[in-house]
Amino acid sequence: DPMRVAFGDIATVESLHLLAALERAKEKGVDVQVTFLKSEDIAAQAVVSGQADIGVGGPYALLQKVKAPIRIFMQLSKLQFYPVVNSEAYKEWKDLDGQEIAVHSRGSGTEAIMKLMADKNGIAYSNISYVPGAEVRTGALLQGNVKATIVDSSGKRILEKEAPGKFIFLPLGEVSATDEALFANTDYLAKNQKDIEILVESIITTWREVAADPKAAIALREKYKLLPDATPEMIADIEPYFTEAVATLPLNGGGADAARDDFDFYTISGALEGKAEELKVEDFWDLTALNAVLAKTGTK
Amino acid sequence: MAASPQKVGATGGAGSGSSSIVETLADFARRRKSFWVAVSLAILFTAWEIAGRVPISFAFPTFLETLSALIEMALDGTLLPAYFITFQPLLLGVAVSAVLGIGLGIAMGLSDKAEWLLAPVFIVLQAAPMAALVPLVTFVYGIGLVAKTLAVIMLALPVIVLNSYKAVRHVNPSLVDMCRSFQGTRMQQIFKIVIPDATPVLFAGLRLGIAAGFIGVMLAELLITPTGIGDLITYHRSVANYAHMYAAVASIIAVSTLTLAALQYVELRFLRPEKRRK
Amino acid sequence: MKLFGIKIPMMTSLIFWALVWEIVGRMDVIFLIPPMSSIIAAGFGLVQTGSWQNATLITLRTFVLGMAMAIAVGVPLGVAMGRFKIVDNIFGLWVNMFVSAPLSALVPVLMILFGLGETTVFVTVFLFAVWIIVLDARAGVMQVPPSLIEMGRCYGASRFTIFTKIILLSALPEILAGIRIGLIRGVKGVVIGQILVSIIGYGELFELYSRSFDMERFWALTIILFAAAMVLSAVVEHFEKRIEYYAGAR
Amino acid sequence: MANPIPLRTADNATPDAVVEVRDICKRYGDVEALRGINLQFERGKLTTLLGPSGCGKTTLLKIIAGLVPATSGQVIVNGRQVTGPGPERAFVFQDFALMPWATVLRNVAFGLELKGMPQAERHRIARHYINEVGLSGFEEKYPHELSGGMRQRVGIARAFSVNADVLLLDEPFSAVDEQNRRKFQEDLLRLVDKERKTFLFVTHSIEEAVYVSDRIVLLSPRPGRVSQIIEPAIDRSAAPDVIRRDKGYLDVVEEIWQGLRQYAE
Amino acid sequence: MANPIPLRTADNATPDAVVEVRDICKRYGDVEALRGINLQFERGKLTTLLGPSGCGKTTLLKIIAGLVPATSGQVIVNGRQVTGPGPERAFVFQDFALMPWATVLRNVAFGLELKGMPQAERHRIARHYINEVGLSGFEEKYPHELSGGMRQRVGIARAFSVNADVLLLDEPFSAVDEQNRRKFQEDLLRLVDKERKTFLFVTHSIEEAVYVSDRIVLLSPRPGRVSQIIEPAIDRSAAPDVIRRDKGYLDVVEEIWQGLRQYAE
Ligand SMILES: Nc1ncnc2c1ncn2[C@@H]1O[C@H](COP(=O)(O)OP(=O)(O)OP(=O)(O)O)[C@@H](O)[C@H]1O
Ligand SMILES: Nc1ncnc2c1ncn2[C@@H]1O[C@H](COP(=O)(O)OP(=O)(O)OP(=O)(O)O)[C@@H](O)[C@H]1O
Ligand SMILES: [Mg+2]
Ligand SMILES: [Mg+2]
Repeated sequence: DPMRVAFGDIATVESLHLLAALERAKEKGVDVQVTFLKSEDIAAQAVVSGQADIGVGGPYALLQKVKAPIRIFMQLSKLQFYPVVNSEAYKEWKDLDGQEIAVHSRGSGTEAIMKLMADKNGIAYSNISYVPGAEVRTGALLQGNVKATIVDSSGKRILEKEAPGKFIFLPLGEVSATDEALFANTDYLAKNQKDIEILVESIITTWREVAADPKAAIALREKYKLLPDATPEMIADIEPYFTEAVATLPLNGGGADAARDDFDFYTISGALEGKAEELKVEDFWDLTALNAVLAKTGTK
Repeated sequence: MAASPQKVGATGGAGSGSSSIVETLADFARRRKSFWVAVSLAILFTAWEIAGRVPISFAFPTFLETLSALIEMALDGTLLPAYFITFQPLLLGVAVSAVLGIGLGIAMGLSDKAEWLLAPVFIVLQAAPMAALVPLVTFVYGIGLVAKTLAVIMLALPVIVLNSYKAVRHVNPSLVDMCRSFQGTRMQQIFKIVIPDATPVLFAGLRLGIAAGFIGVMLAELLITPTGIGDLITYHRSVANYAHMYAAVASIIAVSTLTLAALQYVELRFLRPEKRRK
Repeated sequence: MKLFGIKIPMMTSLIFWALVWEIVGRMDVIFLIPPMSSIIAAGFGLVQTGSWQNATLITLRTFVLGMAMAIAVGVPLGVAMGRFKIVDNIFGLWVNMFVSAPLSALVPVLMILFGLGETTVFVTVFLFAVWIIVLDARAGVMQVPPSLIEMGRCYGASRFTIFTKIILLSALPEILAGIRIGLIRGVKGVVIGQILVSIIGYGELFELYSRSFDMERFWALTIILFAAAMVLSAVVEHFEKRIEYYAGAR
Repeated sequence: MANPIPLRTADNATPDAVVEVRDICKRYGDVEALRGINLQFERGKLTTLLGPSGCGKTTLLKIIAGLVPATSGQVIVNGRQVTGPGPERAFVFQDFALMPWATVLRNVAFGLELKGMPQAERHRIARHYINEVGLSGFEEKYPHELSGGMRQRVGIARAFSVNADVLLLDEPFSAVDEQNRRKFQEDLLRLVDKERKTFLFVTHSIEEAVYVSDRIVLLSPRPGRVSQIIEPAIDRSAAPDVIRRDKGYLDVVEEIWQGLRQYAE
Repeated sequence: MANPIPLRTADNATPDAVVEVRDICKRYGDVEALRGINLQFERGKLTTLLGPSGCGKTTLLKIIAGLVPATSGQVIVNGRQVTGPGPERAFVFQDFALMPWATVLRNVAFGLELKGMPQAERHRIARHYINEVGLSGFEEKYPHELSGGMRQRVGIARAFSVNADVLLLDEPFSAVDEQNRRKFQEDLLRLVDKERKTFLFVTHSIEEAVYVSDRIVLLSPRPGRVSQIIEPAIDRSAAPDVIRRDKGYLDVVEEIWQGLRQYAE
């Protein structure tokens, strides 16, 4: 049986390293089959309903509620987002009191960050609108349709390039939480342990490679003929993107520490119910494969 | 099309006195369309319930779960505000499309130049998969009401324009000749003959436009930003409340069907005297 | 329209609009509207890329399968509804409901039932196209002049002969009209399916180009798709006209 | 009123009756269309049914054709009771009932095609009757390329080609324009004479009825009953214009008009 | 052929001509519909245009009405050249041209409504003519509630109510069934007599033409030309059934039939 992986997004530069890791897993004999879906929750739904084996995303809310036994088995990236405001309208966090902001989607990490910061700064938003896609929010900022939102690193770079000085990036304290992770049905994890381990190992080695040298991503693209129709602009974007993304790449696949950070973060954001201390790692994570691989590759 | 399963039950029960229930039902089936509506609804719901219980998938709730989710959403006050939000761009968009579309359609019907200039554009737009263009709206009009209204207009306007245009082109020519032969002015011709004669078709076009508008508003709420019913669908999906998600989907389909059926009733009842009685 | 006594075909106004587009594009009013000439240039580049050819293949495959299924199911169902009151009673509600229901809301549900990727898109195409085919086939069968059927009976035709030699042939123009509208709806379905659920084929390309603000390619792709929809319906319409010709003024 | 003696015979049992209608009643749900119809139709004669709109003329013709079942009563054709359509009866439809997708030749041969006759033979027969009704040269045309009158000729040729004994014609000329209709009536008389078949004819035109019929059955308004039977007894060997100014002819027309006038609005 | 003298007058310049048609030609693209028509229509008379289908009868009537422009030639009504529809001419349409959304009363008053006459007055006039055509009691009904014959009466009442000098009737009875048509013809004669207007009438029925007309213009097939003008000169004071068996009447019918027969298929 092929290993069916469901992405909650289309293939872009940002998923280049994951695509490369999947190619590596293929080389090692795992028949990986990738589907790109409209959004993360469709990917999660696909895993829940058994249409896909492995999902990509951060489905904490779903994990807590769904009847199906789904577990995260490795972290792919940590949240790295930049709250940003149009300098003509706002200058700092306090200015956002009683104002409207835009985030990715209900219960998403972006919403969590914005809520967390509102708490820290003692302000409240008048309304939160949901605009999926950091690119869309970036575009909306540039068009002036949105005055305050939160964007990703490539969005940040576009903003700095297109309109230097027009946007102010608001300070963010230490936030450590999962942005994207891999998850699967426990049943599937148990039955396909070997394949999962190959996958986890491929990802960890690739991550470490890219972290050591962001240029490696370019070489990987060429080696595996990924994103064949990428435009020159996209290709030019690879190196700067990964240079910045290195900070968010977990080199040890997250694990229990990441899980606990997530509990803290997502209980505050409201995606998870209950107290962070009372949540159990084993209700959300399956560490078997990750631990086996780390035993082999060592931790960094 | 007043689907009333309760009524069927009541009649079936009442008939059990003298004649047999079967006979009463058979008689009812012959006379009332609503009987068949009830039967086919019952078949679907049973099949759904069974499929949900099997279950086909964890993400596939049973009919009863969905129903209770629907009732829950209706009672806890999430459904009504959601519809309130969804209906804003829908009604706005349909209103704009109606005014603009009927105006343009009539202009195209009356003037060859307007026809030449505009008809091909709307023919292309109606045949084209507009869904692809909906995300573009965001770039220009952002994510608010304007963008969604525009999405509704994109889908509803071509339908309304083309139907109004056809309505005017198909106005009974001998009525127009009649008006001319009594020296009616061009304005009298348009307002006393062309528009009244086209009204039933204009209204039918409006109904189709509203159907397209429903599609448009759902696309907008699923593609631009999740609000209203679209938000209920995406949110409940993201937190795995599949019963609620199904309830939202089913309710929007039911609401649109009932709206369209009501409009059709109005159309037949008030606009087509010649079809009303027979 | 007539200009200087010469009849100008209606569709020529599209050329006029393309020119307007070109001018607006050159004035650089908004990045969404690049000049038509660069869109066309991008279109020629686009069709040579592997990803476009792949996407076209996938899109065509799901579209053709979905349409084939819609026709294979829609025509017999419509004919049965036209012939048998009981079938009409049972399916009438659903057909009338789905022909104008916002099926786009249903698409997220379809995935659960039909899986990821092409199957769901295939089902979406099917669902978008089938109802109108059913309705038109039904109308076609109901419109068969009763005297033609009585004529068949008079000359001793069996029910089967009447069905094949009279009813089906007589309903052919309506059936074809239904298929034509079904095709157009199917194109919409394939796009909606690809955009709303699985980002494959053209859906993926649309998403990619709009995210990277590659408007030339985006519009080139849109025009290719629009043109495909128009050409498809023109082909069926041509066929329809031939049938109408034989069927004469009914 | 001297020459033609309108016979008021409600029950004229002739031995040579090809079609016998016995006590036919017909109800459509709550509507009583026909009540107690008793009639005989003789071989080689043309009988016309005449009556106000909705009196059941079409219904009676269709009951005889076996297309519509009677509520009570029997129809006997050639001594056998009718239970459905049969090869000894052929119907000519008001709206022609031609298949728009088939050529004149195939339309005319359709009755034979249904019988399973080989193509060559049925085309030979069809061509014969196409020629008979004056349409030779139009074999490969489609119905929409013909005028109303020509289309009805195709319908008649089709009815002839199956060689039925009884031809049932329901307002065959009503969709034909007035001037061609006159010509058609003359052609019909020629065909009746030549083919020696039994014709049952429905029309609304009194002149037409009197001009073409051996016998006219007047029906009363719904529920249709036989109100009068008239035998014009006109000398058909005379030229058409002589017939049309024959006193007997005019008397019969006038008599029928006076009888029907009460039913007009 | 003694009594009625059919006058063959291609150019009978009468001083009292209300309508004069001079050298009218009409082409529709490649189709030549009318060629060189010269006619005069006298006040208070009913003239019928008769001819094979497609010969341009409707076209000629619409040119006179000013609804269709002639390719060449002139139409003069009451001494003034026609350039479009005018208040002295009213048209009665074959398909009635009633507004389905308006009551009988509003339909009849529509011509006056367009002129801007106040409601009370136009309703008074409309009621008068509704009564005249025998429809009183139906004022508040809608067209779909009426029979074909009644609908055509509404059309005629509407034409009368604008008090035009010339009434142009294009096959007004063709959608009315045969028996009611006869009755209608008698009513029309009564109205012609009473209203003293000029009627131009198109029909396909020879009997109808001869029965109602003072003068019959026979047109040849396309391109339509005047082939013959016949004045039946029938004594209209006689009872309808007497007229219908009048020798003169029958002779004219026969003569016209012989003239048109060549054009029938
Ligand atoms: N299938 C039917 N169902 C119900 N009623 C019917 C049906 N067919 C005919 N009728 C009714 O039966 C009566 C006789 O109809 P039929 O068509 O035989 O009259 P007709 O004499 O042929 O009339 P016409 O001169 O208008 O053709 C009419 O009142 C008609 O409404
Ligand atoms: N609008 C038009 N465009 C092109 N040709 C036309 C038009 N109207 C009429 N014709 C043609 O002009 C000729 C005369 O038409 P017209 O309708 O005047 O004939 P008619 O004598 O009234 O026929 P009928 O007896 O069938 O009513 C016909 O050959 C017809 O095809
Ligand atoms: Mg009949
Ligand atoms: Mg005409």
